[in-house]
Amino acid sequence: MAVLNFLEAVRETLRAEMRRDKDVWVVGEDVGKKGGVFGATLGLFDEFGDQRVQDSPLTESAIVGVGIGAALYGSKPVCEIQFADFIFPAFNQIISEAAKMRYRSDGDWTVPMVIRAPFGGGVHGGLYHSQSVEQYFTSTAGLKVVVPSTPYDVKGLLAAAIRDPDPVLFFEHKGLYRAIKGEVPEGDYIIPIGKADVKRDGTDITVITYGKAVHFCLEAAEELAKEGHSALVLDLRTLLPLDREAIMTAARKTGKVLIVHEAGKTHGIGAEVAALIAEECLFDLDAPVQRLCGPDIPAMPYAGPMEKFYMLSPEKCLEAMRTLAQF
Amino acid sequence: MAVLNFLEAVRETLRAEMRRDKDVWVVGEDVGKKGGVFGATLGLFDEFGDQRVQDSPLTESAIVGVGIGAALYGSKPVCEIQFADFIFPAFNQIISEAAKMRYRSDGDWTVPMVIRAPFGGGVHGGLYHSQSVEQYFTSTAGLKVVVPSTPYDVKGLLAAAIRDPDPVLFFEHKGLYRAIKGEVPEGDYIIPIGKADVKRDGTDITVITYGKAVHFCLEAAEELAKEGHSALVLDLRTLLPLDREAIMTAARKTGKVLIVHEAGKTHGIGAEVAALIAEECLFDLDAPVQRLCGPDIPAMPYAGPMEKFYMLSPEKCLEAMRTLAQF
Amino acid sequence: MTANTQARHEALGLTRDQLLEMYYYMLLTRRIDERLWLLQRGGKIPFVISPQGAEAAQVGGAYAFRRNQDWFLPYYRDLGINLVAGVTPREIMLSAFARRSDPSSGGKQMPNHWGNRGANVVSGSSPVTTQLLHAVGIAQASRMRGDDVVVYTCCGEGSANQGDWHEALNWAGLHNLPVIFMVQNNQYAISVPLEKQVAGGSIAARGKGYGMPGVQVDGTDLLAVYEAFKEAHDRAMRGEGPSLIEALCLRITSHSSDDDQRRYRSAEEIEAMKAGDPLTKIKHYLAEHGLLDDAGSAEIDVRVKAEVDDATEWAESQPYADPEFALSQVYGEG
Amino acid sequence: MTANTQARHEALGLTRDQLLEMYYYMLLTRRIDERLWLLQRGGKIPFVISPQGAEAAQVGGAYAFRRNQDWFLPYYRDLGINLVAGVTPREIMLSAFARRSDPSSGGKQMPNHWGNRGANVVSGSSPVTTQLLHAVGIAQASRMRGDDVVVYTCCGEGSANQGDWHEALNWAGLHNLPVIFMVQNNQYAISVPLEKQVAGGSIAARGKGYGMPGVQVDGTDLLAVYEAFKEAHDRAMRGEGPSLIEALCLRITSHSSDDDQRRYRSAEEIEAMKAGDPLTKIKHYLAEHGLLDDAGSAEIDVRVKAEVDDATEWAESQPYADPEFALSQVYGEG
Ligand SMILES: Cc1ncc(C[n+]2csc(CCOP(=O)(O)OP(=O)(O)O)c2C)c(N)n1
Ligand SMILES: Cc1ncc(C[n+]2csc(CCOP(=O)(O)OP(=O)(O)O)c2C)c(N)n1
Ligand SMILES: [Mg+2]
Ligand SMILES: [Mg+2]
Repeated sequence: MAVLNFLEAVRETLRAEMRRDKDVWVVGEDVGKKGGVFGATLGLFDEFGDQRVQDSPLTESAIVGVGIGAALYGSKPVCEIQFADFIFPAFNQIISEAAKMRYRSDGDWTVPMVIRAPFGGGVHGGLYHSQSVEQYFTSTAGLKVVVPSTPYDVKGLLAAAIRDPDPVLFFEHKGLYRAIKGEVPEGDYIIPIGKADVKRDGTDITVITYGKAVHFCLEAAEELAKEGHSALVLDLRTLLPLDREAIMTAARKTGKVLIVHEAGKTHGIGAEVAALIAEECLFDLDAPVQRLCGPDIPAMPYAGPMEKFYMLSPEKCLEAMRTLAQF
Repeated sequence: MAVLNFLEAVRETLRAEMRRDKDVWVVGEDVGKKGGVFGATLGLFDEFGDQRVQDSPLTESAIVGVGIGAALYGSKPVCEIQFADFIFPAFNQIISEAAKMRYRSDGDWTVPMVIRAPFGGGVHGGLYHSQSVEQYFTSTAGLKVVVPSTPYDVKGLLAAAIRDPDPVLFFEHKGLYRAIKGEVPEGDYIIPIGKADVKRDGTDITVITYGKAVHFCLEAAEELAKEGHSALVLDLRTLLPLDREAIMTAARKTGKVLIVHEAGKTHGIGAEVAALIAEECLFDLDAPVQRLCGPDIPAMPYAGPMEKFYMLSPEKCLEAMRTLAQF
Repeated sequence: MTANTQARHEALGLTRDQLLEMYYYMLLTRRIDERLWLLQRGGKIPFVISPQGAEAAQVGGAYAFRRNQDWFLPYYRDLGINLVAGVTPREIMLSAFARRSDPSSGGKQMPNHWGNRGANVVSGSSPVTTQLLHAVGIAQASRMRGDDVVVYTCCGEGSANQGDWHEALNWAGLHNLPVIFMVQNNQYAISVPLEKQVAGGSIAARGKGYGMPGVQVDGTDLLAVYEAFKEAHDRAMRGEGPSLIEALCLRITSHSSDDDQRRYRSAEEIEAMKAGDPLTKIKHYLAEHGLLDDAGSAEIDVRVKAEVDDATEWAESQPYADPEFALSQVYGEG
Repeated sequence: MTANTQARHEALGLTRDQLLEMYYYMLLTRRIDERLWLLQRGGKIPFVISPQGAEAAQVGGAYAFRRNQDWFLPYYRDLGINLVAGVTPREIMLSAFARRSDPSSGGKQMPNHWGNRGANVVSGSSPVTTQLLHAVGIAQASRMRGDDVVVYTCCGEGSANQGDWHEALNWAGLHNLPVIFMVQNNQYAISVPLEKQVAGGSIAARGKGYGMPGVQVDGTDLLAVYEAFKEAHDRAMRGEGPSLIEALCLRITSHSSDDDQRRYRSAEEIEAMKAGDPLTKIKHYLAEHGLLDDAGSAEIDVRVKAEVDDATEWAESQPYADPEFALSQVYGEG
């Protein structure tokens, strides 16, 4: 058992999977000698060489498109998009090709590929280095979308993603990279994609969240407990396919649901979670389904005060949780 | 007052706007001599010439990107994407540039542009000529997303879109082009973007829908009336920004809501509508919020029986409406 | 022909049998397509998009590849490529009729969106030029495994202006990958003519900017195409990297069954294409060189017709997938 | 220099005053950037990305354009372009400090994401090469209105491999638009060297494939750059269409304040750049031609320093926008 930070968990899982399966390779901008702009692939170039840790040209559509081709041939590319904000040039390859390949070929051709991308704000990144982009992908069946929140989850979920037979988008909140440390077992393990995780059990309110917000909500839940309210915190972990059962169970348990995410509220992930609850658990509810999310603006601004205004925080979570608990 | 079909309403509105404002021009694949693959621009080339009705090369990112540039200079491009399925190569230009220009420049630079695209299935188009793509755009503040359902609405909404100071995505269900005719007043009028429309008033259930499904629901509502249940049919018309007031009013009126759209259910437009209702109208509800949508598959299949299986129909709508009415 | 001048096909190392086989494939390509138009006009299938005018480019190109070893990422007109790669007329017809046993997609995809695992023909989509990047990825992965594979991929001249086209050629050039990029330049992208698509007018001229040869060839001349591809294929096998081949083709039909080219092409222009018909040209060559007499020609006609008849009838009699098949193959088994 | 040989700047029609102004802008560019690094190291601003090694390319290029008439769509290193276009040091500093009165964005955008309505500098984003298409659209719209406008746009050599780059050059070529595409080739895209970015190694070689001149120029040589741009600008004004100019530059600093180039460049390689520093070169030229003596040089140094000091102090003292300003300018007033 080692204590790793979130970024180290990414790197060590990549290393372990590359050692385990020689078909696994990494490709993206600056992943080679530099080891990635965040250091996620640091040292892998020395161990695996310039083919398996491949610097790509500055072309996201090609990173994904070449990855798809390689996957069609049977190899297992792990594509890195330098910032999630730069995934849009590859959107056509992801939506039209990766997501539809198995379906359109009746299973003859498949795309066992992972696309990793750091996302999220609060790092002085401005509009184009702060976005949450998960909601652009979750309406596309054929894709899987995973967002881990702890080093332990990173390892189990990234290993599962790499071994998955279908394309998996793996979004890493860059605000967690160095901020979050945790125990990571040394041996091989998998966390199944499509399963949510109760990160804290509780009885009064249910908080459904993912990514960095998990930590804010857990911190807020501690505070809330001191005020006498018990919060269940469900970490979705996978956004597509959603763990419908876990959501319904958690919602029914307390009858009061708050959904929290950093991405903008309207037409965000929380919308589907709330809709599912409104469809399946209506008569178990004791309060309107609440959402605490980023504001509906084009992207996160740069200047400190505005960035802070955008970002979630334990305080903002606590306030929303308290209001719901007192409803 | 003339009776036009849906396609003619598009064409005549383009013509009127181009006559009205010489800064308005049309650009896209085959929009010139051929008049567009569906004929939306037929005859405009002869009237306005090859600059204002401009055949583009086969490059969607450029159609939108050049359109953005032209809009920055003060002209008003109406970009045609030949099929909505082919809008993805332009995704980066739409999300990163068009949507964020006003915001990021503090209003100094703006993109008064329209992007028209035919969408939707039931026309033997298979995976890549049938998709509904609206849900890919609705989480991006800065954009507006409009989906008209009648020739009357086409004229008022397309004129509004062209005169709008911000980028508007205008999605036309290609299954309506020749199938739907209607009265269109000859004079100039505008239908405000952001306003939903009660297409049929009713008291027992509320059906919230848009696009081609509006017609299925209206037909089903006629049948349902014969069975003694009165359905209110709300046509959203604009998906971003949503008409929250109209949705809440319609939901509260009957307490029973069914949301209908052709696009896949999970993380679709209906999710936000349901979430809004679960957040704002929970105690007015007499039944779970229902959704009748396309299946959660990568896209619509081609062979007749599978395509039919995918598509909505008056019968499918009637069944869902009847079940809700009887709840 | 004088006795001591080597015929062009001989100079290229092609035997009479090989040449006749190429002719057979060209004819088969044409006749299948003609049948598809009939079926479409008769309401039996909704859609046709045609290789007519590109048969020499396709068959001449494909013939330089190794069946069951090389890989193919064709575009929607590439019927001839598929046939030479080993896809059968029955399989083509199954996909035209969208039947359950269509090997491309079980009827999920439109016709001409081929895919055939057995023949190394990779599943294709509609958005143009996405497959060029897949071709590059396949070349890269096969090289990593040490496999001896050359990859064919193709698109039209209009499509060659898409961003993915640029990114694919650049990537292949960087890694010196064994990919042959063909552009079938038939002067039109639906209604938009070459001069509104390709700045400067030459696709081949772009090769240099990616550090690879860019060759323009008469795509109606079977042997010229074969020669260009043979050379490119040899280069690829020698590890000398990718090639770009622009084949000047004709588009004899309208863009597809949804189009009417008389709206944007003059009657004279359409008429003028007859003279350049690649089938006429190869027939002329065969006759000129005494390689195929009338009887032999009629025999091939009969054989091709029988195959097309058989494929059509058989495929039409096959069942559709059940409606619920629409829900299948979204995800694999973990 | 011999008396009867015309100096290079004179041959180009540049007066001494003009040349000194160009030198001033180069120095201003360098000094502002150096100050930004100090501010970043001191924790006053979070981020710097640098024009060092490209000052000659930027100032020489920009100098061929007409201020307040031509349009500019620069990339993040193009500080020199902005200054010559008329953006003031104070405005630059406002954006570095992300203050409310930053003319680019009111503090919403990162530094170097310039936009300046008054100077015809169009708002830029981070995803590379999107602005090339905007440049083309601006050229197209201005021509439709009959306006006399030439458009500058630029990116790095790594970025020139993006799809949008291809689509932009092709479109400009098709319509013969007055756009000058510069690529500042500094041999690296963050850590990825030219040979892993540009197949064939030459951006200029791509011009031909778009029917436009592709010119490679020493981007550390102010006058060579000016000459290439002047010619391209003249061509554009004569209606002869777009040009592609590849300027070979240096990247003296790390990619940005988030990068450390010692991880992927040798110490010798980094050291070797000093010899080619464009500022050293132009100073040498000025001295050699007796255009600037030590006193004159010191005077410019003082003037530039005073401007940088003033801009820094003033900008730092300006207020941030209120937090709720984050909600502004999502949509306009219908
Ligand atoms: C990305 C994309 N945009 C638009 C289309 C619609 N479309 C299909 S074929 C075609 C023209 C293709 O022309 P060209 O590349 O010259 O090939 P050709 O059909 O002439 O062989 C168009 C515009 C498409 N399939 N994909
Ligand atoms: C689409 C996109 N992908 C990735 C990035 C991240 N990024 C910023 S600058 C850069 C390297 C650019 O290199 P080059 O084009 O050579 O310009 P230079 O910085 O060397 O001047 C990268 C990868 C980006 N800004 N946009
Ligand atoms: Mg063509
Ligand atoms: Mg560079």
